[in-house]
Amino acid sequence: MADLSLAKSAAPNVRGPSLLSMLWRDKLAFTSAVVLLIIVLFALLGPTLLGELAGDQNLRGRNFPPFSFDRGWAFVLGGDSLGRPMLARLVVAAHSTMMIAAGTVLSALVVGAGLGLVAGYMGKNTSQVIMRLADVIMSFPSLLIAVVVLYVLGPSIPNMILVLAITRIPIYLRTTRAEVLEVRERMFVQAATVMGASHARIILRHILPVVAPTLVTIATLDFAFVMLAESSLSFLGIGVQPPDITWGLMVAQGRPYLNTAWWLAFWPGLMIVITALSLNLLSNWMRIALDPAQRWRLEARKTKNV
Amino acid sequence: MSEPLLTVRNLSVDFHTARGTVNAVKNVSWSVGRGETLAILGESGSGKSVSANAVMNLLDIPPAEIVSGEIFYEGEDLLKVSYEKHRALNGKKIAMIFQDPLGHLNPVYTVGWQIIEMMTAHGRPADMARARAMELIIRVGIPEPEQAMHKYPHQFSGGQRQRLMIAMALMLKPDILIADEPTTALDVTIQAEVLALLKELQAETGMALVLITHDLGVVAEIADRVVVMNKGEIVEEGSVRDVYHNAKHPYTRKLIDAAPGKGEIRLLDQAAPLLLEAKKLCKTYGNFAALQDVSLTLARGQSLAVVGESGSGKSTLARTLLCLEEADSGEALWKGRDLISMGRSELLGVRRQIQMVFQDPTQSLNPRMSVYQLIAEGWDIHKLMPDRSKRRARVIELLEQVGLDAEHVDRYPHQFSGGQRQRIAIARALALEPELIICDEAVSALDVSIQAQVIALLDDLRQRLGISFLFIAHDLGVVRDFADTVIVMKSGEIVERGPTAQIFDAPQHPYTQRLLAANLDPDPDVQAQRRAALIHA
Amino acid sequence: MTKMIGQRAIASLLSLLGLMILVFFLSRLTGDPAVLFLPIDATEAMKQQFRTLHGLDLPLIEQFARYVWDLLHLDFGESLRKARPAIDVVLEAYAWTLPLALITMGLVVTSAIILGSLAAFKVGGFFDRLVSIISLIGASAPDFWIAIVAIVVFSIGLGWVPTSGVGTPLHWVLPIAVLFIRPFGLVVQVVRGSMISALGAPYVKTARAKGVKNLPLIFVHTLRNGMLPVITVIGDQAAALLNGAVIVETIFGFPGVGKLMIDSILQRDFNVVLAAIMVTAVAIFIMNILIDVAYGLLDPRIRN
Amino acid sequence: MLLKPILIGALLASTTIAPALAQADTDITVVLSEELDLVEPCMATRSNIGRVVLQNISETLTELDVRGDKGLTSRLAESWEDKGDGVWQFKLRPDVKFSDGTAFDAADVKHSFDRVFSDQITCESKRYFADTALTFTVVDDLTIDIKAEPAQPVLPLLMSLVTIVPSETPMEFVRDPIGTGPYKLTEWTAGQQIVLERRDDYWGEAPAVTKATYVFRSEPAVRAAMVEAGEADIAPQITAEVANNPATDFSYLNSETVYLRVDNQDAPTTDIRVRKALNAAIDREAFIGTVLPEGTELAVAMVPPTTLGWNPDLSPPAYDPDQAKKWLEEAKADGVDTSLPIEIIARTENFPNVTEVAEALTDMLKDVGFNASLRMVEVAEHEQYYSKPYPESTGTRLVLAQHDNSRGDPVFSMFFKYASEGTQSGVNDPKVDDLIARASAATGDERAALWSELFAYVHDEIVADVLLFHMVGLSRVSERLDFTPTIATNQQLQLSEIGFK
Repeated sequence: MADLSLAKSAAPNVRGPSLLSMLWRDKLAFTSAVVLLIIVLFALLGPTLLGELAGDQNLRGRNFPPFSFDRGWAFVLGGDSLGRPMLARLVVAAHSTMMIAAGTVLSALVVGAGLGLVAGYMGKNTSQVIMRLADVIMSFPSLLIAVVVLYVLGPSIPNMILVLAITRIPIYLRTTRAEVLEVRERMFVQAATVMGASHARIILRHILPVVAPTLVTIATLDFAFVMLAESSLSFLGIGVQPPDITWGLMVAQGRPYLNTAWWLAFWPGLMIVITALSLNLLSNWMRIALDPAQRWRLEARKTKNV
Repeated sequence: MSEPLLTVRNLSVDFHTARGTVNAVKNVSWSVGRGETLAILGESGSGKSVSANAVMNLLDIPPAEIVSGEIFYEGEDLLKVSYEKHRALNGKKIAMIFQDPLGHLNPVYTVGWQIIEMMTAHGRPADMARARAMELIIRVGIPEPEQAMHKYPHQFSGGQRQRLMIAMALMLKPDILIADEPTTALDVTIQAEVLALLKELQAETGMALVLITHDLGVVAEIADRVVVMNKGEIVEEGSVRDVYHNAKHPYTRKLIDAAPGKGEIRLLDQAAPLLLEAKKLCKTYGNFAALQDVSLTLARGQSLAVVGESGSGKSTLARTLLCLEEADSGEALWKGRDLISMGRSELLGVRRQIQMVFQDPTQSLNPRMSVYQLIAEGWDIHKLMPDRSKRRARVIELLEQVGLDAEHVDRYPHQFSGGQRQRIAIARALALEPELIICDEAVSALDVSIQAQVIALLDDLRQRLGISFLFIAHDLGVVRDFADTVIVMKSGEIVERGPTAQIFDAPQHPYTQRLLAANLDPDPDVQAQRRAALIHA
Repeated sequence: MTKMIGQRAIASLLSLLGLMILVFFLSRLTGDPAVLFLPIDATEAMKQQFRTLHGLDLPLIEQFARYVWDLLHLDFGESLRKARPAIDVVLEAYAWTLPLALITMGLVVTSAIILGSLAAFKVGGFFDRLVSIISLIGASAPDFWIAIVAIVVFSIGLGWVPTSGVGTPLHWVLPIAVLFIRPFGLVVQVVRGSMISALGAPYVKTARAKGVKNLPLIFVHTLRNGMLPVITVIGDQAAALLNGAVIVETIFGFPGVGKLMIDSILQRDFNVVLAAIMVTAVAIFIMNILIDVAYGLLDPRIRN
Repeated sequence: MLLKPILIGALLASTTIAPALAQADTDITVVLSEELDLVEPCMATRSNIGRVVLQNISETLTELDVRGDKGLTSRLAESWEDKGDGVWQFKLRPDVKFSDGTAFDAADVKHSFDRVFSDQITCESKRYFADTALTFTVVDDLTIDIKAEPAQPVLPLLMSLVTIVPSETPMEFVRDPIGTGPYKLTEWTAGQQIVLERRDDYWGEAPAVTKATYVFRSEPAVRAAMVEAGEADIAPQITAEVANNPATDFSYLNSETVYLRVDNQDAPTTDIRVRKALNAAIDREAFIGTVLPEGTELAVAMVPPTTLGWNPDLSPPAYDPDQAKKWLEEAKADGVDTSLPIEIIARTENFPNVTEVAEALTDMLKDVGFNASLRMVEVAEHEQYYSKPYPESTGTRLVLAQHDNSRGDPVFSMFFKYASEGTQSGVNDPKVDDLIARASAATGDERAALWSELFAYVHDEIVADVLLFHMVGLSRVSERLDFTPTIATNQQLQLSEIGFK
């Protein structure tokens, strides 16, 4: 009889280097991961630490230019149109921004993927109904949803998530269904059927894990999309409303000052770009790192160095 | 041997992979002359295709890296010529055909377009190419050649696709044709035809043929010389007959010994109780009759083989017996109870008793589940072994039963070789202590040496545990070694049935006879005799 | 093929009906158009008069029945704000949106395919990284921001193009350029991903063994296969454009359907909203059918 | 395909970038912030329509002089007199022709009013005659008697709000308005532009502008950029942030007044000390030159200073946070629950920087101890809070709103905003009701005095609301034009007032 503990310790060796060390090796992906970590920390701690500072108005000291320490570190990125420190506001806004983006992406993912799994796995009729529903959502203008929800329910963050999530459902639904149609024909799904596995088990244990990487990739791409969509709604006056702040709202509000105080719209815009870029780079890396057939691309560098 | 046309000298190629650098081939040298057929024989992972790919400049660099070596053709080292020059040689002077012609033909273009492109890509006028393509399509025996030009690859059968590939390769009358496992995916009768075609064409054009294969029978049938590869190195080299009869290297010996179809034929135990009985099963898809009045019986502890070529309905039979497909009519009785009309919960109980091992373990094992999860899943489904603490020990026990180690328990399928994966699939089937295991081409994707081991394992399980087997296969050698009874299927019908010895020694139906005749024997002398007999007939 | 289109058309008609019911009732949840049409200090009697004139005082279900009845006579009702047939207003706007969407998508598809394919051919190379980073930055910058900066730079600073409006072909340059960026960023990524896997397919090996040159290898042999997953994404992006490019239309004063839609929603001009959504939906359904046809054209295996 | 002409066009045009529309020196382009849904004369009191239609296409009987101090002047009516008993007689200008060639007479005036009061068409100007019944008697072609019940002392002023259309005009919204004005509509491409061209047979002096093209851009930066790039000549309603060129950018009081409507019947603002505290908590001066443009004036009344009866003795409440806190404490000591939530309701896009203003207001109220919060809403929702019946709430709501009165008389404001029956009123005070009733019925100096008294009472005695600012409009005008925007530019843009340098 072999020793169990030995069997466990042997496993990583065959799997090759750990993900973390592979991440460290790809500097671009590593930087992205660190940036995202910082943004998540901002989102979690920002309002508690800097909430007070970010709301501190000073009308006469508005549009304070950046890169000056005259008014303390908080003003290093300048002050906004009400004289509030940009840096503090950016950090605090990370909270709502991340809430909305993550909330939207997650709920659209769960609902869309759920429906997609059912549509792909179940018979033709169920599938038809769900796909036509997706058509309806796709041709239903998000703006109307936004106005309906905001008018009937009010402009709160959960409602923003609701608005944006509804519009993002079809993409997950379609992708999931397409993948499921392919995956369910695979041999291991038949193998599970032969063993007597229930539909739920086949969907959740066998099909979902195979579809998941694609969904995660779309979700990361969507993250940026949602931040921008939220910003666009703010531009049209039907998005997040003060006193809540998001980067998207800050960009929309800073737009009139493009000539006179560029930093009002520039920094939050830059944050959106950085977040989107980091997510995409990391997800590109993850797609390769988690795919055994592609991993050598990350590996090759190492073997040359050693 | 005449002046060599193509010479590979001391070629070493490394692959950089996630698990470190792999020396794919080490100091490989071979050459081939005009009109000669060289076989490169080896099992999967032996590096037999690497040198051919290097000749064609098809290696992906990176991850591949050519460490050393030379490839001489017409006095030039192909590893040193410019990309453009190498490209101009490909197809024109050296052509290549592949295993799996479905994947290797572009699915979205007509075969006519693809064949013609072989010439237009090298600057020949399109009308000339069209005429030549027609000529070759007729030559390789495609029916209705005019229409065939406008069809897409998926509209042809496997054998036809390989013929089309050959036609394409021969468009510019190349000096050398490299064939990478050209018949592996084909039925035996088709394989024989394709090999015969290759031989004829070689005789007509005088080209050199480099044949990469894992099948000793193919080597015996067609090759003049053979190099045997193992783990990236050439272990044996010589004329086919010489190597077969006087193999020096132990690996070659092992390979030759592992070839199936040479053991004792087993005798049937008539007394065993009946387990499964099918009565007049019928199943049609549209106009296509997949099963017509198929009846069979299987007793406890016995193994029943179903043989037939692709499209004969043998897989549909398995799927119908497993209730994956619903039969149009007929009965399938499991211990006297009809499976087809059975209720859900009763069927769930039967599902535990009948297990299946699929052809390709790469696909039948969920890549995202560990070995432990794969094997234990059945217990979750059937609510067995509620004491989870004992499960692990039982999984290890099963792994050891199929010849794997305890330390494999937390690994994932992609970390195993093909043979090991099939063992995991068998362990998974055994976990539910079934009474019947249906094997759908369970060993046909495996290398011969592994194949022999798996067959031995199954045989052992049958004897020790009294499990019955329904064994679906197209490889007659394997069937001969394992089955008690054989059913031969063609176009959804059973054309012949009987004890194994009867089928092999005195086949009645012409189709059975044809199957047996097309089966290639690893012994070049035996194969030469068969060929002679076929020509006579 | 014809049968497939027929079936899809029927299914789409059902979707259209569902969409209409949904929009009809949802939009009426959002308040009283009389309040918005009339000034804040209008009397209740005036508001009532407005409602009576437009049948807004009837029970909701009766309003709906009337709407459906009119619709069956191809009458989409009159715009509450513009005193014109709603469908005229919408079709006028569509005459602008459609070419804008088509030209933009045409440019997006062509350039994304070329750049994405070339990037995929040498994965991880300089060109690949350059295309990735530029497209990602482009795709994650807020479009109204780009639009205003573009006006400041190209219209005022350099004087190359007019700031806004329509009239000459030059007027189209900035709106198209701004609209182009985001779908381009996305499609280029998808093309790249799809082409990477397509370039690994066995038939590519065959083509290389045939001695096919690199450009035909990428753009003839691989592209048609690699396009299949891309089409879905292109469809999604085109649908978004057909829905109207609200921001770009708003900033550039482009008289498209997006601007019309948001204005009508904000003013509760229900008939225009409904007509606009239905016309858009028809356009999107047609596009979806075209996509399925395109699949069939690209891939002979799914033609039947 | 479609791409080709564009590229060719781009090549051709890249050498000669001219403004989009080739125009004569006396042609101008006006870029407005919102598109016109209608070009309907009876809707001319809606500002976006008025800017194009009023006095350009269609004229009124009387006109209020906003450039000088002539008060009400004649337009289509040459003179008018009060005949007593609520009857006013108007003498019409002779030899006036509509743009379709028909002559203007008293029947046209009657028909124009019939149209306004018709129940087949929703004309906006009807609202000015809400409680007044008018009877029209055509005396002769050029004389008409108008009788108002009850008597309407400002009837001639009201005549400046109703445009005159020919008697053939149908009882529905028209798309080809016919008027007596110096211009006629020659092109209307929905979504793109409206073109007015000068009439040769206009009765008055021929204006300098021969042709005016109106285009629509909602983004202020784009409007300003268009004038800068020479694509447009006048861009009303730009924002302070883009108005950075003193040579072209004009600021002017635009007749809008921003205030916080306070519900005096709702706790805690029932208590006058709480209302005083609200007023004292706000540092009004801090807004000016920051989030609001320079030139913005502090408001002491609902109407701008150019209005009849405006009270020069009133002064804005001083910014005194300590005093505000004190008042709050006093109120609290007397049992007023000052911790009740106070929600400020503001409308997005109401005026430039409304969000900043609302945020700053909220912050200032919080600073002195109010439990204040901000809620930004869309126009339709704002309307629900602004007009009666007000929705229930814990605590109270302060509605940030903007009121426009460029008509010269407070009657258009005071009833709605302060009378106990007024639809947007937060006041229920018999003295206020009485003053409004008396002032509305009075004429001349008495009228002015009564309005003055009302302003003082509302502002100082009952502290009915939080009056904030008289707003400033900013317009960019091309340097080739000789034109100064006025307080009326919000409502109308008379092309005849535009000259060339």
